[in-house]
Amino acid sequence: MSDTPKKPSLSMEASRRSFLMGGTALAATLFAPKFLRAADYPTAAVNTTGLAVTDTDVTVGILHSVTGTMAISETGSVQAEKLAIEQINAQGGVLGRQIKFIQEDGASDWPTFAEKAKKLLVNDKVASVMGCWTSASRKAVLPVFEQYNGFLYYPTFYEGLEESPNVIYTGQEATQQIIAGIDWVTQTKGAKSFYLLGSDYIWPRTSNKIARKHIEKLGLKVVGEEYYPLGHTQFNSVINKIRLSKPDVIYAIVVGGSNVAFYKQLKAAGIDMTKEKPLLLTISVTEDEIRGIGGENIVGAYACMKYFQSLDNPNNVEFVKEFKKMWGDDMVIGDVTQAAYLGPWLWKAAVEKAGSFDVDKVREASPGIELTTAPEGYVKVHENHHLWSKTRVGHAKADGQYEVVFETAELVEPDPFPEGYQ
Amino acid sequence: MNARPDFLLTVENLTVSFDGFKAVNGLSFYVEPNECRVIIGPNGAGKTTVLDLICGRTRATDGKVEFKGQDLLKMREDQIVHAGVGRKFQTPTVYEDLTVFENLEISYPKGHGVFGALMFRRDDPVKERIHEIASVVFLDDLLDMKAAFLSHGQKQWLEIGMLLIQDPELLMLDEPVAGMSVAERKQTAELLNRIIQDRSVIVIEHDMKFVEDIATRVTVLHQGKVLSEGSMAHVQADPKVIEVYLGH
Amino acid sequence: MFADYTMGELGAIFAMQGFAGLILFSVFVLMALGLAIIFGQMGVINMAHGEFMILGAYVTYITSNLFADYLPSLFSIYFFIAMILAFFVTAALGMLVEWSLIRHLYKRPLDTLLATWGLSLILQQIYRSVFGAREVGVTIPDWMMGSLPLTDLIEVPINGIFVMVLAISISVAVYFMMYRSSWGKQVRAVTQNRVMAGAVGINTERTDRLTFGIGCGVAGVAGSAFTMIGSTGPTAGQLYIVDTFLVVVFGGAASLLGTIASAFSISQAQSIMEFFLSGSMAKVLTLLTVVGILMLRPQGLFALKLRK
Amino acid sequence: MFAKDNKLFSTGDIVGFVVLAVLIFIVLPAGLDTFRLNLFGKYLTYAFVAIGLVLCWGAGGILSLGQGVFFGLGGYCMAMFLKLEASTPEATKIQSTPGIPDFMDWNQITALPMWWEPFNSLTFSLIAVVLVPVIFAFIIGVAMFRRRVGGVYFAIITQAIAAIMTILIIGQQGYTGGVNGITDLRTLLGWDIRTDEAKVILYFVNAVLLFVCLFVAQFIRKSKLGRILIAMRDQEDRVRFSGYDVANFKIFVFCAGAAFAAIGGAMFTLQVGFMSPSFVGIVPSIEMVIFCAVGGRLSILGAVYGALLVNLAKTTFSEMFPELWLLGLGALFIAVVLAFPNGLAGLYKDYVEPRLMALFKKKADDGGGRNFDSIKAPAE
Repeated sequence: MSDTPKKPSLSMEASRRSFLMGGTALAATLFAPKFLRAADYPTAAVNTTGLAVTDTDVTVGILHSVTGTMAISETGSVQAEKLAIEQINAQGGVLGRQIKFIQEDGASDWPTFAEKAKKLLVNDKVASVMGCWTSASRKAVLPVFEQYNGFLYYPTFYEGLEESPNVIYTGQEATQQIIAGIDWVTQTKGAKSFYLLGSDYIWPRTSNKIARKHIEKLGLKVVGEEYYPLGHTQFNSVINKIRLSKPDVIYAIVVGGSNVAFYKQLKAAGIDMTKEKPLLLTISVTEDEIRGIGGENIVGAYACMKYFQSLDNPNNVEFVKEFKKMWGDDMVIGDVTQAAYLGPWLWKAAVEKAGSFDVDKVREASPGIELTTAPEGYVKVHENHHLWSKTRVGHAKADGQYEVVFETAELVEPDPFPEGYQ
Repeated sequence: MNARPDFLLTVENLTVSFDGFKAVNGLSFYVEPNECRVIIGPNGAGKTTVLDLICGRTRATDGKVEFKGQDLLKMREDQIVHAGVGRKFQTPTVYEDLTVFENLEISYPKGHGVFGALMFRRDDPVKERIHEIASVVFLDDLLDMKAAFLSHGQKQWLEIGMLLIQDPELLMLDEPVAGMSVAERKQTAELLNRIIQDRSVIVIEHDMKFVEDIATRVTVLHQGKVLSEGSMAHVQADPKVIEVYLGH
Repeated sequence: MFADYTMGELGAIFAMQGFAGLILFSVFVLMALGLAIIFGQMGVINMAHGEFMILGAYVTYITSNLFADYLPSLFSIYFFIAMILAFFVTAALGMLVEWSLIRHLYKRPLDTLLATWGLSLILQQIYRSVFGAREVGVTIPDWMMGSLPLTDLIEVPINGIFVMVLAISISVAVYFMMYRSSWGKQVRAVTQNRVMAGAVGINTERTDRLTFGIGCGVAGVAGSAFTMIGSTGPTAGQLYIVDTFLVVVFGGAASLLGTIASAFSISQAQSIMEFFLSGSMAKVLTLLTVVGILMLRPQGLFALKLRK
Repeated sequence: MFAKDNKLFSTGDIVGFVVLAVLIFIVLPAGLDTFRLNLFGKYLTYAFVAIGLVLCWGAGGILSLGQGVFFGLGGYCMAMFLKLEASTPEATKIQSTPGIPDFMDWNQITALPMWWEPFNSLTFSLIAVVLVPVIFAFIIGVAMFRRRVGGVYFAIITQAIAAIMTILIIGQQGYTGGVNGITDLRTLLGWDIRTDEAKVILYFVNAVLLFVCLFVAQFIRKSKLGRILIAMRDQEDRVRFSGYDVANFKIFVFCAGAAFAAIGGAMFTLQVGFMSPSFVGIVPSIEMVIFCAVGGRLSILGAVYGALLVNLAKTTFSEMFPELWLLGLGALFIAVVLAFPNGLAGLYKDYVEPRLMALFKKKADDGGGRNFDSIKAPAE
């Protein structure tokens, strides 16, 4: 697939800066790929717990919804994970073994996720699983992973409040996504009042709670907070309420089909987001969602993510090129898709650091794993199994892409149980 | 007029309107114990509606229906049945998926509450009674047949049997011989003559021969009102009746 | 809540909120009209109603792409053509469904519910296979996506006006078809007494098929219009089904006027409650009220009292 | 012959019950590993709902599209007990308020709500599993059946109730766990329900309860009440004029259906380890009707097979052909409605049973005159 295979390095603390600053050279050309040979790692030694590892290959699971309402969102993750696996295989695999994957369909149904997770762990003995998207599906599989000691790479930005020894969270927990964005909008745009809006479930509610605490800490005002059932399509009333309360910022965490309705109606109601009065800041609209909403309907909005497709660095240019080569030119890549892409790479790095596929050893090796080749730039696994990542603000353009207008200077520390925000 | 206590059924000023159309309009009549009252009248006169009002199938807009001192208008259908009023519909209405035996058993006046029905035992008195009624309505040999397979006339009989097993004091029959063969009609007339002993009966019927046979008194309805009332001879002689009904 | 505002501002907000209620009303009317014909007149519980709407939306999507590629000069008016196409495509599918499925089930209304639910699953999967699992973005001509400033404060969304006009015109059209045309008389004759209608020489099969087709066609037009305000995806149709049925049932199934009255009362209730309560609670309360009233008055708002 | 007693089990019934018992108690446990057995245990919890639907819909003509509500209420009552047991102060010491369920803590609830308190008691919870849904069904039933709401209207209103329930549970996440549901359930009175051994035991508990419900359902069907239900479905007015308060019978059977569904829900929670609003809403409720329709809406045994088969097919085919699966499921609905309105049970009665009977009869004649019940014609 890729003739310039990327490779995660096990210790490149020193080179990381120069790499990030330098920017022009392709990451892969900086480091010659180091092929590991399976013969150096006898199966009996690297697999002491009976996982599906042979002398030539190792099996992992991919567990997302291909059918049902969540298929819309999860498709990108599946594509990214398959791309990562193919690239890893092209450059020699993990500990010299090619990765095979077994894909299961969670069918947007939480018990099915639990069922399939159990099948992957118990019947297929997969070495790790890339999967889940919604919190509900993750909550459903979590006891299974803990009981059978599986290892899950979970890609979605989510509400936090969780830290499982059996999960690596490659997306941001809520504070990583929220606090920097609110700071930015208050500092650069002078925002003083916020209207919080969300779909009615745990992630928007928890995120808005953190947002509200942070806004109040800054001495600013929340002038309204509102939730609509998932799938709600009529937003004219809330748009009027927003007019009435005249916030500087509409902080929107609407998801799914509601998203499309919300932005179309917002535009039709004459709220022109390009005028930034009020300004719209969202943490739930990635490039994927814009395809359904239509770029012309959301132009001018700001989104706070860790990754945008337009991110200008060599890793990302390469990643976007490879992704489109594999899945088609009309593909767009959102934040979660990129986070899903990190999963197989982080796992490979952890396995090779541990020199073993055993879950306990991979877990032990995981904190401190770094990836310089990540499309989003440099990331590092924290002790709490989340990633150190930068937070960025994108400005939506009519072509459905974001222009990156801000990024935090340093990596933001993940804090799934934020003190003072609960 | 006040209700005299010796009337079994008192109907006074009974009115029902369907979206303004008064199907029954200020109707009054009285039924004595052991009387056989026949209601006749042209189509649309409100005959069936009157029965519907008495047995609670349709709610009256205004008026009074009293049975043995009880106000039927305030009672549910099943309470009216328990008070002693039985009703046969114009088209035979039986449970086609059940056997003749089961049809009669359901009408047997015991175990009519939910738990009564759950604990109902098919004991000897029940079986005997069902046999007895079945032989009255000529269905003794067909007890195990599904009602769906009965002939039209047999279904009529079965429905009458289902009423008889409840032993009502007032029996209301809506065109009991309609659609029957001549032989069946004759048998039914005998049956009715037998069962109208010891109870009051209100019959709606078109067959004048049949009416003459059984009627104690006849009430003629026209446009929801009583046109004439009295013995068969009396109403037949009434010029108003001749004009609207018999004259046609 | 209102202390900090001038009377002018408050007036403007209430005017706009009233307008929001009217838009919601129009949306409900559009959703429900097709079903009022199919369920109200024919007694068929069409659980695939939402999928027919989404078919209309997909037709609009295809049309918009065709115009963008081949007739960019006419792009600003493609929407009208798309709606007409949506009507005919969904009506054709409706007639096909009636012929293959529904006509066998007229005597078993509850079974139409199951069969059409199966149909809705099939349609969803077909949409997914053809158009992909993701929502598609339907590009709306610019002139339809703006707002009309009435005063300095009051702005009225143009797509809202469009939906209202459409709702009114389709209601009027359906009213004339059902109550003023000989076809409408035939439809009502067939629904009231199938055997008798057949006996007096009405082609009941043709009438049924046409009625079902038109009901579906109206759903398709509604779906086409909803691309302006909602999302178009394989499963988006399911979002509408509960609301739609409640509107029709609440109105009194057989009454067109009832459907419109019920759409009006439900939309106003919801829009007012949404303004004073949070969105989720407003929805729950609206549904509860409707269910509560239906329990008290099961025949719906407008139902004839019939002589049994 | 007509004087025959109304036996609880005909010969055919006995054969059917025995075959099902052999399948559930012997064949499945012997032939499947724990993982698959647990899956079947899950499928069987849906069979409870389907049995209830046979009574309500098949016999009584009351189609409820809200059975998921009762399944969910039963499941939630069980889940609340298990969650409280899992939320010991030690297990939840990282929370700002230890000792309350984690999702409450995330929602700034600082003390256990009053109405959660009684769920500390297993006895109370077990009673609540059945009683809460039954009371809820009773209220709906009284409101609807007293007002003579029936048929299509009842179906649509119950569907709306399912929608309301889902929005409420999701919206009140501080008290209900929201869209994630109540998850991470661990032990029942200290007994770990997640181990393989526990799964096997729970499977058998579930199977026994299923048979208890089957017996109760059979008893109801064979009682006069069962015949009144059928009578009511076909000629509601006649039943009224035979002196029955029809509404009471409908309320009863609706409550019975709710109770069955609730037991299924509680067993689901125990076997799957969590409960969430996705089993309460419209889609699962309609699917439950489908289990019943596929099995045969008139047959309680058919309902069990229907639940097993549809779910098995769902798991297997959705693994192999995720694209085709929905098409297949949709086609199955349509086929069942159009071609086999009596479902599997109907097919059995029309094709299999006559042949079996012929076979038996032959033998019986050879052996000298055992008699079997005549074969009933299908209802439709």
